[in-house]
Amino acid sequence: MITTLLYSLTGMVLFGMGLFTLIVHSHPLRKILAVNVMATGVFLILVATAYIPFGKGAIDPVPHAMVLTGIVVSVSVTALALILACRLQETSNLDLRAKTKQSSNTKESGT
Amino acid sequence: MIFFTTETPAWIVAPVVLPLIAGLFCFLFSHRTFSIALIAALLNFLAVCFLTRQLILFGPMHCHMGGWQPPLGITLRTDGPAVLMLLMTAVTGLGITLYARGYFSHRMVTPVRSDRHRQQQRYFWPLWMLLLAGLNGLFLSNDIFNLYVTLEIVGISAASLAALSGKPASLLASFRYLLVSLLGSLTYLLGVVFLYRSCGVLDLDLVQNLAGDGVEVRAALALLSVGLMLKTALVPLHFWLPPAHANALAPISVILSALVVKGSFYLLFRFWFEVFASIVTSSALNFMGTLGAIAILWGAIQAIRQHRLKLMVAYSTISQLGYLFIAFPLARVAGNAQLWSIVIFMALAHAFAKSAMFMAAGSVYLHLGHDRIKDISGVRSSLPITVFAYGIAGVSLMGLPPSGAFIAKWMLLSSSLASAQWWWALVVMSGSLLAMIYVFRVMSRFFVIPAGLPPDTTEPLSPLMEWPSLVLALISLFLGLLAPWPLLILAEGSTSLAQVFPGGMP
Amino acid sequence: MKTGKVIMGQTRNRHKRLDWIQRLFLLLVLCLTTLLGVILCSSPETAPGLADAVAHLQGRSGVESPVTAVLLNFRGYDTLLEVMVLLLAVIGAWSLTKAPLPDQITDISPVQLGVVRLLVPVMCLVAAYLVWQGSHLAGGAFQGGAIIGAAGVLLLVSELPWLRDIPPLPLRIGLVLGPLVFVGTALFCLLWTGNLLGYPEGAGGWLILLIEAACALSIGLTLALLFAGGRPENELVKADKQTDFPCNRESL
Amino acid sequence: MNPGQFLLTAILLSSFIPGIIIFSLPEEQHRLRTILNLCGSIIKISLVLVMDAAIYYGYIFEIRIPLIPGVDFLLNADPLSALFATLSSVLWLLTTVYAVGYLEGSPNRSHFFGYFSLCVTVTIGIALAGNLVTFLLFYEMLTLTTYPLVIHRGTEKSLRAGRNYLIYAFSGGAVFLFGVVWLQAVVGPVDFSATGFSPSYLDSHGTVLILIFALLIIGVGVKAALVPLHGWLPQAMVAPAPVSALLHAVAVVKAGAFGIVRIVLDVYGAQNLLLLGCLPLLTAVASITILYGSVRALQQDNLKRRLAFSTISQVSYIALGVSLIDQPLAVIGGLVHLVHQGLMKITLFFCAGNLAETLGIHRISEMHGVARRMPLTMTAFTIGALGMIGIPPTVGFISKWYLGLGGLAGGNWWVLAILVVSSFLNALYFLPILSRAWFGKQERPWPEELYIGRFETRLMLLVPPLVTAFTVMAAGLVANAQISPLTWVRFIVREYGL
Amino acid sequence: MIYSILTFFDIILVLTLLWLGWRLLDTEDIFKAIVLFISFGLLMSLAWVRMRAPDVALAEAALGAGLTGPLFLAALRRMRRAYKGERRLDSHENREGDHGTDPEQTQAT
Repeated sequence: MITTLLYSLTGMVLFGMGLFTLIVHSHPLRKILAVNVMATGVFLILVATAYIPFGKGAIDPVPHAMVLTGIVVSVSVTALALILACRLQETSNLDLRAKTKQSSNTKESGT
Repeated sequence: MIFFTTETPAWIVAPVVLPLIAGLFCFLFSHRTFSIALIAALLNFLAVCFLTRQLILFGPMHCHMGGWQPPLGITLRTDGPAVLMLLMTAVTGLGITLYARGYFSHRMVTPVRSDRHRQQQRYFWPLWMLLLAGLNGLFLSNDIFNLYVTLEIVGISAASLAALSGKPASLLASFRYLLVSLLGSLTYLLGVVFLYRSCGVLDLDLVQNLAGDGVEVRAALALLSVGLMLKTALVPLHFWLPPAHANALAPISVILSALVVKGSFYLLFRFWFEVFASIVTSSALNFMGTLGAIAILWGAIQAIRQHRLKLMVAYSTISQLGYLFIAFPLARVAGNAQLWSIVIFMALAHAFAKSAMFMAAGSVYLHLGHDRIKDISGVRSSLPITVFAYGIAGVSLMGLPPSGAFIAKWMLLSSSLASAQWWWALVVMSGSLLAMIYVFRVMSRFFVIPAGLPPDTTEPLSPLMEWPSLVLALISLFLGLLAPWPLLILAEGSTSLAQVFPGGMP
Repeated sequence: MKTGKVIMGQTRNRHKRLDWIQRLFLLLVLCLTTLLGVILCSSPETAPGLADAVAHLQGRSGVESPVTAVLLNFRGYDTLLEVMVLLLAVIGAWSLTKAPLPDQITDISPVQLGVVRLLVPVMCLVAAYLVWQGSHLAGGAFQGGAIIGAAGVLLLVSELPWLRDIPPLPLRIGLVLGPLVFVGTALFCLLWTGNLLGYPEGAGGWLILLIEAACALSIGLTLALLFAGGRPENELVKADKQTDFPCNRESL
Repeated sequence: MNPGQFLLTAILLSSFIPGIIIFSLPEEQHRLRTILNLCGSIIKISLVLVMDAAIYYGYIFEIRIPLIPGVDFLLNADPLSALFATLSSVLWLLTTVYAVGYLEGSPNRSHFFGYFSLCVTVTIGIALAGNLVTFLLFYEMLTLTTYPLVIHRGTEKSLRAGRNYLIYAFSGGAVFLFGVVWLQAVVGPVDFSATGFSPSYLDSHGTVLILIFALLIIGVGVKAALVPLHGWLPQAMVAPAPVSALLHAVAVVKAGAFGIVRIVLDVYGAQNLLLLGCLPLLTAVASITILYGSVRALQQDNLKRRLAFSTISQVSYIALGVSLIDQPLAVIGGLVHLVHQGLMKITLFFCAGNLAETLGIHRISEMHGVARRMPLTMTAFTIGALGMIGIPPTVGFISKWYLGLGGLAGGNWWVLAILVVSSFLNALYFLPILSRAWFGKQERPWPEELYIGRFETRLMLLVPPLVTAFTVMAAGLVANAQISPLTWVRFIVREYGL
Repeated sequence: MIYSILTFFDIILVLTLLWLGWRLLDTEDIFKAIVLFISFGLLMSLAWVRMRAPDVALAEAALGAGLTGPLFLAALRRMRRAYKGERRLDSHENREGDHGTDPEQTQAT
């Protein structure tokens, strides 16, 4: 009981910390890190919910399966977001180059 | 060996599995991807038609994946709203597939950057097919965690698609989109966790039965809603939408604006008025309605202020999504059936009209090489069908009769007047007028006869780029006259809304 | 340039001082977290969950490990979609960019090379064992796939050009193999028993193992390719020599 | 589908299908386009005449398609529909002929004629609408189909006019929609009927019903150019002359006026309105519009602007007539003016268009002695103008006569006063034009002599105004004949049992 | 007794997790943050074991720490390289751009 609560609250705090960082920090890697921490927080609550001390019965495997799914999803998204961030960094200077080259032919880039 | 009959519920999986396989093959093979996608889109359409027929003949269907009953297994089910959303996706999807073909082959003709264009075309098809599978799965799934996975599929493929143009602006928008989508999913997942804590089940029917009105369930609903609102871009959380939608390639803008936002909205609506209907309070409904009202006005005003056509259309999406939420506070008066019809009509009409409009905007962009509203004069004579489609789509967005949006607005107005909440009616009317301004601000530029001769530089657009938008616009316009059919499907599906499942353990 | 600034600029703003809107947001997040925490504490009694249901049906699943039973049998549909998420990440990554080439070809010490040569087969063995073990203990396709992926990463880090040596089609086949086997099995079951992923009586264990083996391979490949950071050089063979931005060709 | 439903559908399709085909025709297919247009309008007129006869003998036409509960798409032809439909279809034929001549050699003609045909389809739809929802549907469509015509020239000025037109029309449409929904929320679904809705709602919802009446009248009043809502009409005169004819005589303004008639007679019904007592409001607005329009017309030098203000004034006779609903004679005067005003105004606009197209004359100050150069056109113009003033034997006199009689019969002497003042003002702004044209001496060369040929202008421009001018005279001379607008209006009023 | 020892262990573990989480989100140096993230992931897998979720623990160790960490590091390296390219460009052609800010305060490694 206490253990469940303890870990659940930890998960909650991790979620909050991640959320704050996600919005306040502007570095893309930091944002992605924050999302990962948030996800870990959510998973922690979920697994803690299923936790039963030894000898008190079988553990519910469904949350574990859900967390496994969640981890895989989060890794995939993280990888994609990282590549996107790299690409963004790479194009920003290329775009600058292109712009300075043909400054007459600029198009309005969106907000 | 099992023999399938028309009554077999297992047909339900077709709209998910078909595009899924198509997506895999589109990725695997580098040639004939369009043919694979087109066949999949056609088969998907046929499958959805079949499901519709099945629904009308035999009522709602439940299909247990792997034969495992809830609470353990995952259930897919069809009911009226789900089938209508599937139909919307299938029809729009067919149009998008054709349009994208025209779009990419037109771009391939141009010699500059053909490398990049080939790359875009190469990866568009698998991403789009998987997105389609995810969306169909989302509309069909009856399992709250499975919905999370489908949301992720939709989110990731949508973000990848949004980045496909490779321009820095679209990369930035897409990065933001991906993060927002992730944030939304995580918030949603936290809601699922809260729900699982208090109910211990994942099947929506069981959740509906087991969820009391405890504070934990309320918190879960709040979290689920916030997550989905983020993905739906309801107004304070809308910031990511316009750049992502406007900077994407044209067929992708269509997908994002017409379909993707509808998925999360559909879920949100289902949660509020089906699964958790018993714990939703009036003040919460009013709150959502207020947000919707702000969205209508704010989005429309922003749309009027834009200088670029695609941005304008994107802001118009924000405004139009507001209409979906303004229906919430009328739930108490209008009743569930009426509410579903309002929302479904609005969603359908918007999907068709917005896809037509984005297609038209994309064609104009491709034709002129830009989409600055002040310089688009003279397009009327070179792209008559596109301009026509744009106009009809605009009419539909304004909610003029006989469009589907008109039916929705009619029901909105009559229920708000019947319940003496006339302020919602006022917002709806002013939203229509603002929509008129932004639609015709562009429309009138189309009609300007340019002073000099237009530079006749570009290739003529392929008919695949013009006709799908016109057909979709016409569907959206005449949806109002076809209203009895959606209503029939909705009525068939409504039994599932009341259907009670035996709860507890098997 | 707006984008550059957004990415790399402003990184230190927050460290200096929180401006008022950030403070407001801090307050908001604090309130939210506290509220949700209080809700968690106020209802410590969690619902029984599905443990009994799983235990009840475990025997019919064909595997002994309950988690594997849930993942690949009871809720196999979730996992099917999840495998698609992984594949989507790869497609998304490939659509964005080519894999960057290494900075410069450095000489790898023979010791390192030897270690890698030794380690990689061992890791593959471990992965196979994990997949095999998944049916009754902790482990399974994801864990095994992760190990394979780690092996791939190791090879990439050692700058062994294995990625370039695989022709594009087999590479794609490798990526799609897991999902395809999964869907194929699901459809086979659909035809056989009338249920998507409804394994025929008694065949569950073998089919699950088949799916897991194929998926582990694909997942490993997927993860390694995600690490590589884009599509391989020889994907999209017909590509022109001229790139969009000639100034920075190597990073495209 | 019974023959009646078939006939209604055919009437709508007879202009819709040519319109769609014309859209897809290449720009150069002049001949085919003209043939399509003419065939369509001739077929339409024949079908409408068949329908008129059937209505006269009591045949009931109805197409009802339920959309959602409480909202039906309903087409229903009654004598009033027949009046408007006949007017529109006949004038459409003439306007088409005129437009073919007028637009010779100008760009984007396939669009123009496409929208033109759609516009008439929609107008007929308005005539045939059997309930407020259907009316609203076609009413909004009318705005949409006329907008491209208004901005057809594509100049900044026409864009501005078009924008104003849209804002006015759609705001009106929004108010109208609001009123319709509200009315339905109060009294349930209302189909047009001779008695209006059940009077049982009057006690409980009296005030609300008055408010709704105001909303509905404002909604249609925008198109009917009732006074505070008339701003778009004078601006819209930048459109080509056939479009002006369409706006002023065939479709738009007429649709507004027709809407007022429908709301008064068929939605609320005479009895309900008399009980509610809100008609004096309409009477007052109509009277103000009549006088205001005439006064403003006096100040205009631009010929089409003067005609536009004249329209504002004249159309309100219709509203004035039906607002005196307890006097059958006044109602007859109002209703028959629906036709008469259309005939006269279309003549005037045709002539104004001829002047502009042939000699480049846009201003009244340029018209000195123009009658000597274009005697036939000016004859037609004169007949139209005299009709507007109300000189017997033109049709204008008939309308005013009945209106005046109705006013007197109800003891409303001020109606007569308004008529007299208005006629005086009409004379004041028309007679100088006539005297200048006929008796003035040409002082300077014509601004821009665009056409020199055998006739005074192109034949296709000349025939339509002559035909309409002839009708203006003829319908006035034989007003009491078996077949005349007046007879038909009497038939209508008899049907309403007033 | 065992109960209290376990609880003590729990509290230590939780506090460490929170501290690591806080440090990794707050530390100025991205590289350090990533290293912290990897150790955070490893510690998490300890927590999963404690929660009797060995499958999750394995997955976390392999995926969460073992693969995500290197992914971040690779991305950081790539971004820095791109950024340097940008700097180079800046100094060559365009000095008025406002790119001059360093990505991180401290250049680790």
